Amino acid sequence: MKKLHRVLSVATACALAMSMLAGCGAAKTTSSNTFKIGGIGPTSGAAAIYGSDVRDAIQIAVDEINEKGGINGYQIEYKFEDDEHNAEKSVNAYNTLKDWGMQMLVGCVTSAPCIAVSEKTHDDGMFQLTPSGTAVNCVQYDNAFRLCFSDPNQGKASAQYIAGNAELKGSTIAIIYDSSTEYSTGIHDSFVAEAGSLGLNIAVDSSFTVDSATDFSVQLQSAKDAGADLIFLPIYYQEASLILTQANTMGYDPTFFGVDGMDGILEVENFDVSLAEGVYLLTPFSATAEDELTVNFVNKFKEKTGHVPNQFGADAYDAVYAIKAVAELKNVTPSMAVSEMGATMAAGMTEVTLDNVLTSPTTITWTADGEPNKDPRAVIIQGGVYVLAE
Amino acid sequence: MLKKLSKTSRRDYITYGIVIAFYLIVQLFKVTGLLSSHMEGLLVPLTYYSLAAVSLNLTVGILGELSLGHAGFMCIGAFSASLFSVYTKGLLPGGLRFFIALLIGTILAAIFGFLIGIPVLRLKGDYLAIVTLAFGEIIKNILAAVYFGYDEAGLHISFKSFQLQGEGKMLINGAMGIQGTPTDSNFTIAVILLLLALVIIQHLIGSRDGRAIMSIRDNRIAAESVGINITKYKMLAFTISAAIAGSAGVLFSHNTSTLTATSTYFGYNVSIMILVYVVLGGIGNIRGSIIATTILYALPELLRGLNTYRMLIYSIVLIAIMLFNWAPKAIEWRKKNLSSIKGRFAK
Amino acid sequence: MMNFLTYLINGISLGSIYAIIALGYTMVYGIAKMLNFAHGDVIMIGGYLIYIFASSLGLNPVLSIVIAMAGCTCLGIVTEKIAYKPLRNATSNLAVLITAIGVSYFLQNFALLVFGANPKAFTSVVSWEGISLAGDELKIQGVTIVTIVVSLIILLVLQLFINKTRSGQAMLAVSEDKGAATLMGIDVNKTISLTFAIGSGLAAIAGALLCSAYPTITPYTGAMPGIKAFVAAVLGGIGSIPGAMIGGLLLGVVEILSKRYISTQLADAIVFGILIIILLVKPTGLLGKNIQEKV
Amino acid sequence: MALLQVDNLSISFGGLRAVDDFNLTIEKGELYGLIGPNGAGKTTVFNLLTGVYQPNEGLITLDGQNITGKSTIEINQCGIARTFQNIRLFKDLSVIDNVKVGLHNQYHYSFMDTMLRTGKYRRTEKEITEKACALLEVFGLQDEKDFLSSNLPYGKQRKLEIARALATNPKLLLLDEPAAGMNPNETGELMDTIAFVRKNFDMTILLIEHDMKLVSGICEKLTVLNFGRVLCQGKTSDVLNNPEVITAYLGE
Repeated sequence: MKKLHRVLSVATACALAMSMLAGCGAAKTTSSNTFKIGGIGPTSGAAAIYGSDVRDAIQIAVDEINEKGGINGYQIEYKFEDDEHNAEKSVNAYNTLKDWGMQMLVGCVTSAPCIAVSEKTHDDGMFQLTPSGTAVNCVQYDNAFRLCFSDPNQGKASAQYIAGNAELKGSTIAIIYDSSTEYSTGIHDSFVAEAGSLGLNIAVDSSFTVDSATDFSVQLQSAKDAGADLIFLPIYYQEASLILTQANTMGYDPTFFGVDGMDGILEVENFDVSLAEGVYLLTPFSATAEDELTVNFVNKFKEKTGHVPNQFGADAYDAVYAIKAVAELKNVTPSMAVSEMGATMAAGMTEVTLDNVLTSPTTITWTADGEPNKDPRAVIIQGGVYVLAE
Repeated sequence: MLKKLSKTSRRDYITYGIVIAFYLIVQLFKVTGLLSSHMEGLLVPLTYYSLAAVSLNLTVGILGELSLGHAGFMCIGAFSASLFSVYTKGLLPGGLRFFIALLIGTILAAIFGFLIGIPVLRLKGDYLAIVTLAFGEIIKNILAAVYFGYDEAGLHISFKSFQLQGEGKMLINGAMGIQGTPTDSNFTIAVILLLLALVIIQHLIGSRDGRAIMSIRDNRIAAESVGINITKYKMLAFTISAAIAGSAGVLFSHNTSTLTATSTYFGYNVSIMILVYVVLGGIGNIRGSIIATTILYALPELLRGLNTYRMLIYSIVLIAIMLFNWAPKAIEWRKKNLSSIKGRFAK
Repeated sequence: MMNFLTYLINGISLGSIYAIIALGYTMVYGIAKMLNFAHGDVIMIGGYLIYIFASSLGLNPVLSIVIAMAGCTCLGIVTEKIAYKPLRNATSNLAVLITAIGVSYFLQNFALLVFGANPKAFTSVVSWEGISLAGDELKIQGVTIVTIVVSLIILLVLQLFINKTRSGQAMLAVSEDKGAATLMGIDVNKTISLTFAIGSGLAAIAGALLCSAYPTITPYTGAMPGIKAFVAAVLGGIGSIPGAMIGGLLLGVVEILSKRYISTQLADAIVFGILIIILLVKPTGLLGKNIQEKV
Repeated sequence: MALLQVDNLSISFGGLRAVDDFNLTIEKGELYGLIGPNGAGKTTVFNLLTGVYQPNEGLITLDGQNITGKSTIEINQCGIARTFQNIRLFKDLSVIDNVKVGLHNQYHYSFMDTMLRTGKYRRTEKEITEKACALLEVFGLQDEKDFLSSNLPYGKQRKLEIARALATNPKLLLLDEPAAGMNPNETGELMDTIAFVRKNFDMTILLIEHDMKLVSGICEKLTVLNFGRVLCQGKTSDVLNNPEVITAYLGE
């Protein structure tokens, strides 16, 4: 009996192993009539919100382009894979997409997976455009570009903005950052360095980790004790919304200054937006902007998902259009080999000027090292909407 | 020929056989181009989690103590080996570099296993489990907070970020961990390591040391009464287990270029995930650990098509398998029905 | 000094939440001898239930908590019946640990599907602003006071329940010796169900307090507090109700103070370090019974 | 010189003197019985002799060597092996492996020999297996050697425990109620086995037993324990006819 059971289990295991090896191997078909664009990001796990927004925004852009005749007359096929914000799973997702026949990658959404996957796209010569991988190393190879600001850029720009703003420059500054993410640490480090050379007064520099991202009483209390009247928050809006709420309950009312991760705070379900009154943020995207492009995108996004997009979605939307622009500029066709397409696209990225975009007031161009040139905008939240700050 | 071997050696050889057969089948698929990139990418993770599961099974199944901190040993192996590889990148040839990195990671994990074992193994049952969990979390927490680099002034280590002076390199950059580990792991090396670990564990089980370890598991008081040195053998098993987990960590860190000490990779939930593999494969059944790891690691990947439902389905499958395998009533049912099938075959 | 007091009170408040969660762990462990890894996720479900009723439907907060308690109680009983009870006499007690992990995965991913990954801001169930002492130097928030008071009440009620009622005595008997309890005519299954019911009901209260003190809720809200509370229960001596209380308070205070005075990044390492030291000195926790094996 | 000399042994648990001023002398080759009503402290004496408990007072000398205060492991290596009242086998190990664990300290090879399965490993393992088989044969367990020990019937489990204890090559064997739970047939068989072991292994045996038939049948000397104190000591026939002993056993 025991033996039989064992034989059975081994047999099942073998069958499973065989089927998984064989089953997926056959799927490798490349059609030369359509572009195959893949996306990777977390759609489950704690970071799922970023990935889901990117997934849906790409879909919107792809649908729009297909409706208007595609890229160079070719339709786009699009597939998105979950990576749970885990570098290892991200590589698995990349391989899955490769089996599907992916030719260009919009991803990954988060930095650590993005770096891991960039090693693979580099090996394959595949064109990679990350909408939101902010860490420096995300675009260390020639084939990889990003649409968002890099972390050091944001930190530096924030410090410069504060130093140049008449109301803010004399402030006593406290920083609360997430030491367990590269995003936050990267901005924090460059902010501190730049602030030092600009002579800003940083009184308290405190951090939290992803495992302790709910209780900010200690950080806020020490900021308050140090008399800080400006709190720099290089973090995402989820934690920021908590910090604003907790500061309010303890009766502490400094000026808050955020970066692009702060965008989305007004849409946190059930969040009391009056708490965000007077918050500064440097962001490339504002969902409340009234230009036609933004309104169109936000409406479509809302219709699809039921909520307002944040900058991740906007970045992803622009990324698809950047691919379209470059592919048209360089006459890229789906029949090209992946690495050939990658090299052509990479060359085109440094030549293209993308205008009419969601995430920059003017245009976006790229340097050869993969960084975008665009201007951050500073906005203040007033009456529940973003108002351009001076 | 197998008939001549004793029952235990036969069992051992079947286990090696399964691993080697799997390896050969994979190679065959690879050569004929049938192996998808997705599956190829899963091979190394599969192997290092198998390694981790086998190592945990040594602690849980053979020594009989519940450890929830094995990811911590993986973390130590991963970080120490990566540190070495990044430091010597360009100085040493790839093969030699990886070999030394592997030794460093394994030995350092063994040392930590030994040091942690001294206090931990005095505790019993669930208390031991929670303390191993605590050690695992501490290791992860400290490695996520530490900055380590060198420059012209020498080596620097700190819990605060700092600027390097002149020529130098940041090796561990706080939460950002270690960047740019050469991807030296590959399936062949991973399988060789797995076979090596199997040889070590199965040879151990078939020896007087192994019997002593299992006697402690079955009845500590009786083991003492026949003169078994409890502390020595507990430490031996725990240290070997930590070393193997460390080597799994080395494979891990040399499979992807970024290494961060976050919960995703080294938290208690990873230790628990490995424990799930061990329990589903059968406590004390080394071969079962490998098979269960293969199936369970691949399952969420195979369910990719189902997208949002896949983790939900995974959890339901997990509960169902546990109930089917372990519930006394299910076992009874299985006995009844499977034996009738067997009876039919016999006729 | 006032600063220190503020941190101390915050620590006690956090510790009280850990304590309430730890009570659930400890009771279930004492009686079913299982580590219920899904307990933290029951808290999360409780939080979402309150969110739906109080924040979305605008029901009275107290009524919402009562509904959430009922919901969590049902959830606790149902999971026990489906996932844990069949494994009660399994040959290894690891089996039920793994199904508990399965249940934890299930609840998290279920919440992810239903509520989405986006965090929701939680409206505190305590609208009282709190009190100011020492001429505004020392402010204590309402939710802090309520948390501490509620946890004390729960502790007292539980102690009374266990020592003064038949069901409570039955629980004690089952936790001492399941076999003997059966012989004495105690319905073990019913007692275990009752324990799960109480533990899960407490989880709903913990969810309300946790989400009010740190006003956000995601599918993963329960995971970390769950594990910390588990540590607290072990620290106090698992199976001991006053032990869970002391363990929770100690953990909360140590966490907040080490965050303030040592390092925010290493606070968790310090908390776990203290657990290790205490267990090395007292291998069964602060109030745990030291059971010597009979030879 | 006596093989085992126990002087003034005492231990208390929380104020209760479980064993009080216990004295015992066993000569080499004797088969000695320790009897007494339930709760008299017999097993506690065994636990003191084997180092499970440390005595508050007293001196234990084995073969001229002071073993007071030594650990269980050391005492086993000095030459005392025991069985348990509630059988303690290695339940997930095979019958033969249970005996092999008993042989642990008789045969040695290094960790490297284990890992490389050297010639020394193979030779030594062969010797171990042969020795274990020989021991199993004495107890008639050779046919069940590959069974899981927990699958053995009760009587054979008792025998296996004795075989395992003997495997450690002791000078003195302590048997804690070896006949407990056995039917008269099995008890008879056990008596033969004990006699056989004593003769062929030249063994000194101290046993705790309730079965008076067994005690009077094989023991040469007896010590009667009551409330932790020695009630009576001497030749079996003398002790069993002692009125105090009869009172203690039968009550007033």
